[in-house]
Amino acid sequence: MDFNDTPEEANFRKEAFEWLRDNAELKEGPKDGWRAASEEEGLKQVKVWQKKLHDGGWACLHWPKMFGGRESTPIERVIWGQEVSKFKVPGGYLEIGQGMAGPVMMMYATEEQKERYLPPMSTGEEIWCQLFSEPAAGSDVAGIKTKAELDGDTWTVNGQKVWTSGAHFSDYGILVTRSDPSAPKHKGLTFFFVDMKSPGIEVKPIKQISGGANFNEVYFTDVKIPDSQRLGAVGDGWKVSLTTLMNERLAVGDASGPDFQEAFSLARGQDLNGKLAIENDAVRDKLADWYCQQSGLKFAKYRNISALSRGETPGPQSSITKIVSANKLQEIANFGLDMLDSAGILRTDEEGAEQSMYQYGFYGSAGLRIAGGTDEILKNIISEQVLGMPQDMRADKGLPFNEIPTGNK
Amino acid sequence: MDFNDTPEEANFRKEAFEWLRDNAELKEGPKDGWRAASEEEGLKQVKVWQKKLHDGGWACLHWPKMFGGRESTPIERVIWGQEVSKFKVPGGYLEIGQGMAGPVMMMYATEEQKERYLPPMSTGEEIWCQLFSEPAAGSDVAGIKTKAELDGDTWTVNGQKVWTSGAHFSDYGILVTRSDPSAPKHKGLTFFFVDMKSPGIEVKPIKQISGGANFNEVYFTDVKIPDSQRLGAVGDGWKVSLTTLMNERLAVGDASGPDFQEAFSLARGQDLNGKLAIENDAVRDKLADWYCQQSGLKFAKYRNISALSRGETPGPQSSITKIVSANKLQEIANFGLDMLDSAGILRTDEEGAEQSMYQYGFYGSAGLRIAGGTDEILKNIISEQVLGMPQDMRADKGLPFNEIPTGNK
Amino acid sequence: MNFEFSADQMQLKDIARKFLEKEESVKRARNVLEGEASYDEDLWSKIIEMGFTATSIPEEYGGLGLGYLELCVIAEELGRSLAPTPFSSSVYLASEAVINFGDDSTKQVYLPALAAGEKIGAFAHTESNTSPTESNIECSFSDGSLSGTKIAVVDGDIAGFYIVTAKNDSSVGLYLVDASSDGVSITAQPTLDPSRSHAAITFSQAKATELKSDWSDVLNLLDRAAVLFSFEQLGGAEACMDMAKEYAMGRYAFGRSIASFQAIKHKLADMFIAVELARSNCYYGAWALSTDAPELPTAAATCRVSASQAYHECSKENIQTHGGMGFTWEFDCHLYYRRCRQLAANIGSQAIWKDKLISSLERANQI
Amino acid sequence: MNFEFSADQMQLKDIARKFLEKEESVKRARNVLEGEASYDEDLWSKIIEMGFTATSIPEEYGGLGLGYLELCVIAEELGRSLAPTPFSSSVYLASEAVINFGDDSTKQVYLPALAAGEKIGAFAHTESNTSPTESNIECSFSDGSLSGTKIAVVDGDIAGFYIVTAKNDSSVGLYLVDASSDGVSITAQPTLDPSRSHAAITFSQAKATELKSDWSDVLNLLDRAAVLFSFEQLGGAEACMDMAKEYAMGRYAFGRSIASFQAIKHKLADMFIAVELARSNCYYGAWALSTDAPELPTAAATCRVSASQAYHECSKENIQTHGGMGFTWEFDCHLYYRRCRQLAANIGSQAIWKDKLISSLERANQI
Repeated sequence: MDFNDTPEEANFRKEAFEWLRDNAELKEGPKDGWRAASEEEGLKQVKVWQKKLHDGGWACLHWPKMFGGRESTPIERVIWGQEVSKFKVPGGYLEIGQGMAGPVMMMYATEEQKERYLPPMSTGEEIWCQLFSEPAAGSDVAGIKTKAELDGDTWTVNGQKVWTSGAHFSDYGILVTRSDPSAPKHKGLTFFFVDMKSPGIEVKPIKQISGGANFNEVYFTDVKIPDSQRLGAVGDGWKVSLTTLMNERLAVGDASGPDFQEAFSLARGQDLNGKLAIENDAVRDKLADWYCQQSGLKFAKYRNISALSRGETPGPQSSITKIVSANKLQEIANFGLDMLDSAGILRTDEEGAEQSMYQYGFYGSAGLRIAGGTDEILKNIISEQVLGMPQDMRADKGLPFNEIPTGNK
Repeated sequence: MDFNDTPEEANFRKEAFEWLRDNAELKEGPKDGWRAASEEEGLKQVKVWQKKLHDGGWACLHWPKMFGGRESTPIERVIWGQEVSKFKVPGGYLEIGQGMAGPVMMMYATEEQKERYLPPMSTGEEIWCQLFSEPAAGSDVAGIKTKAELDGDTWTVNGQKVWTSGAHFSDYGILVTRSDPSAPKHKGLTFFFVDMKSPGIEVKPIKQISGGANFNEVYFTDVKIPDSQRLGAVGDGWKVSLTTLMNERLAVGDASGPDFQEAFSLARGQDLNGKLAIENDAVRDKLADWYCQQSGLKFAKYRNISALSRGETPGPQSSITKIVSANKLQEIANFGLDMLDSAGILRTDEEGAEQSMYQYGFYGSAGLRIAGGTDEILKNIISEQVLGMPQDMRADKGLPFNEIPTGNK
Repeated sequence: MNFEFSADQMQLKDIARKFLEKEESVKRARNVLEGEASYDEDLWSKIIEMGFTATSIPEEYGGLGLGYLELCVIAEELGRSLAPTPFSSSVYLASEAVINFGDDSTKQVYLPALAAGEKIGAFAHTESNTSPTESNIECSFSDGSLSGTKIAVVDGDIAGFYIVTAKNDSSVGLYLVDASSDGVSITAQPTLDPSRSHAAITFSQAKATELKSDWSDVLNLLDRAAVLFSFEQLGGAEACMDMAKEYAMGRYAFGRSIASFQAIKHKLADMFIAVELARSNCYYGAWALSTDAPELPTAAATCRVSASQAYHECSKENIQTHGGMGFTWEFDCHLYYRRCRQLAANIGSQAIWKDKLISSLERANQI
Repeated sequence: MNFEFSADQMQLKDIARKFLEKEESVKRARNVLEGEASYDEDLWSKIIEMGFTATSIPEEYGGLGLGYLELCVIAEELGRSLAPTPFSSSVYLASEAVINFGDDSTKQVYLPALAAGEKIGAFAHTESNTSPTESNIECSFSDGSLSGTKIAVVDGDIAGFYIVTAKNDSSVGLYLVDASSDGVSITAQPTLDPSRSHAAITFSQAKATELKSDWSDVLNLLDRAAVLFSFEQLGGAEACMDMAKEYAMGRYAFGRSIASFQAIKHKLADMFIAVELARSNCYYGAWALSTDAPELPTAAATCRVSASQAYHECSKENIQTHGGMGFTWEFDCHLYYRRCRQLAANIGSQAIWKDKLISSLERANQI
């Protein structure tokens, strides 16, 4: 039991570090990192960096070389992630395309389509989004209503998607639709990719409780999609979707925001009821809980990396990580605000101010407990897929989709 | 808003107190109370006391006078309970008969039966038990299998009951059976009363995790019951049972065992990590939670008593009380044992020793979270019956009882 | 035993509820949150017309002379409807300070104006990122004038006068300073809940009136206010529970109402339990406040802790029950999530009130 | 990255598990609980035959000289199967004390006998209803003999010798006293978990051997033992989770397996999360113990707290999942519920370990 690389892993790590050292700037401290002044600016910088990665052979590590990837092993991806986190490099914007759309295209697109679309995805020249969730298809992901009708070899799509990250700057999107409302829920779906500049597509930002807008609603009005852009057979859309759904739940992962370290350091400098907060046993008690949770998640991750390193399939760490870290974040955020007593309510946009970090966590945790699978859905998944417990009773089982009760919301 | 009696209530309280003062001994302190040396001894003393109550006109307050009761209002019962708790008087043994069997008999027995059975129930001369739960009918109370078959005007009963309090010292019992296994679950039940000395009835104590045995298994082997002892129509047993089921859930009520007061007083005398436990903020934090829960339950009860006093129907306080107090007891018990550090494991039968109180709570709370409706069943009840939320899907809906899946346990 | 509000009080509650519903108070809270105004002046003037600000001010000073139970039921409805007005600052804190600690001439000047809504008062207490105590308060009073800075003063930018905690030679007490006095400078402070305004106030030798009070009176003022704030929190908590239930009943997934899933049902049952415990404790607080019972410190801390917990639980689980929609700006869930924090911060954090509760029980040496 | 037990270690774990299943260790725990014996001598002798007691004792003293990782996997299986033997006292505490603080002649005498199971050792530390500290320990050593009383000494009535904490002139350290010495009197003490024996030991001028140690060594011994106890707790927690799941799968109510109800599914998911966090933290402890890492105090407290929480959660919710049957003597649920408390008490309560954890992080001034 050790934390050391195998010789192969050590070589890979060295190679990655050296390339990064020659092409990027090391972070100066744990709080240092890349930030863009605006979304446009960030997008520009990400594209430049991605091109550099691609030219250096470090783009899309898990992709085949023929499409611009490196054919790395899972453990190499982990090592790359560890090394890259030491540097101030641009990030974001491309993950959904490269992580979800890319694999689906590789599996279901024609050779010509792969040659056309995958290389610009790997270089960052073209950006992709994922058009899955709908107002009535959240936890119940297969409850998709967006209608696709075939006439000749052209499909006409009408409906609405929600929670689409990056729809407003994406060039293409992968899309699930309902092509047969009279078939059972999981049977009548059909999967496409679509040009986001197609006539009839309208993108509207969704304002979140924090006031930010990281997601969009996407409206489809008589959008035409050639049948050649269908991925998988007609009616097989659910099967195609499954390729990406688990990836999405994995992707949400760990919470960003204040964690044990921040709460600990706050408590060491903060007065509470006449003494330092760290001397308050109730604070120590909570800190100990959070440390144990954080430590448990960290070492669960190490166990998973070890499994990858041995070529084994990793465990259900990501569901656990999301449940535990989202709830921990909500507790820590409230703790931090409470520590500041009546002043905890004050908003400050000062860089690094205590309040703003905890206030960010206050909003973010509420979203994180929902995004990419609610606490409740993830506990269903753990109990069913990990522990092998039976599904709940299904009211929609075997019913034609258009006869499934839908209520009023 | 006040805690005062109305003039009528004050009169009743005075009358009750004066009778009690003339017939019983006041408690000397909060920990003083009646205790019997053995079950036999206790039973004997309870019968003597019940006779005295009856002769004084204080037996079965809520019963009609013709059967030995007083026809008191609900608020008078509450006041009586408050006054009686100030005295060292025997208790137990009779509640199930007087609280559950009596009301069923009043509603469903013949006039002759009422005259025969109710008066000795009110005087304590005859004791009754309730034969409902079965190994496969716990949370699912209607899942009763004990079979009753009619031949001429005699029923033959075979099967097993569990968790029957007092079966071993009871003279009679009320009994639910399945008379038609081919009818849907709630339709094929028939209700009886039965002489506990009937041939074919065997009572075996159930040893609990605490080592005590307050409940029994009761086996029925070809037990004959005359049709005249049927209560309600054949197949109407569920309806008859409902008369008593809510009473049972009410009866379990508040937890006995250490509460805030005990934990608070422990903390004020106990050293923890180099200072008094009460000076430990984590201890204070937990104590505050328990105080708020205890106080909330106490004042919810006062609100309910006020509703009774105004002649209104009280709220769902009993379900809340049981969930909150059972879980609080489990926390406080573990807290108390933890406070004693490694010595918390030591068992002592010394009267009033800290350990024995917390150890009793350690076992008792585990049972209390289950008895008379688990936490989970009570939360179903709150959400359905109080908040009006829909039932979960029912796999047994409309099925003949003998076709309902039963698994292996 | 009559541990319940009277029929008249319940009727007042019903009137307050219907009035605030009709006035679309929640929508007004959203407007203040999204707009530039510090509060809803129109709603405030209607609340004044209803007589709510005059409720507990004695008749001799132009009030209605009703008891605190009446104020409790109004507070619950203001909390339920997120009313974006300076009611709590002006009524629970400023009016109470003047009623309890002002001399007759101060009462003559301020109480009729408070009752009639002509003046808004605010409570200026916090000075830093930690709970104010008798020993850490830096604002000071001498020779009739007050100096120092207070932050996070709720309604500080709209108040006509402040009740300020400050030290003089010997102890910390309460002072009254007019906002229009020389030496008072006011800076609005943005917060997590922009439906309620906050400000930093700097006093430089500002003329101040001494209220007859010491630190124990400051604590008493906070205890009294805590009961009323608890009713606001209770109303907010119950509103969240009701919203969550209503949404769950109508939202279908997997072919059935999500209200039929145990995960949601038990979540709602937990909210209901929290609300019922909080309500019962709030009644205890109301009884103690209205009878000036010696149990007030215990009762106030109990209902404050209990109601804060219930609101916290209900406001966050309301978002969770709504799923993705609960996380949108468009839905009202976040208005309650924010207000829950605002009310939790307003008169000091949970850690402080829990400690106060146990301290009061230690003093009482009994329960 | 190889943060996992090796194939050999996993094989040893599998051997231990199968051995304890075959020997019906849980049933033996029930027999000890219900009977008169202090432990299961037959199982103990078989455990010795398996070489488990010799695992981490150096070869030069008759042990197998394996590492602590091997001992961790054995501990997990002993915990899972409730093995009613003095393994933890003799191996995690007594053997470790002699290995780390004994001089060569003490090692020569005791280690071969411990490895061969000829001697059982126990740790005598607690003196009262509060956690032993450097300043409250009253047992004292002078001129080669030890006096004072220890209580709740696990396996105290069956041990051949004791590792005793006592003060001399300057500090508190560890001493070794033979149970057969003059001046040693032993009284068995009944406990919540009679499947493990406990005793009070009074020393009256009993001959004692000084181990080269001070208070920091006592803490180090407890930290080392904490890792091994955590693995026992982990095994117990996982056993409870497995029992609960198995029972729920087979138990039907309302026409369906209760394992299909969300209330039960989410309860099991919560248990699984607690067990996974505890397991990952236990591995951290195992790594720190086996590499003698400076992080040991942090790692030990982390896994101790985490494993205690997981066992507490799983043992109580296992009873709850079983419903009425879980509350019967006949089912095994209570054996785990009791053992959970016994292990939680054994080397000090949760409050103490949480405080140790934060203290160690304060000292490290980093995480």
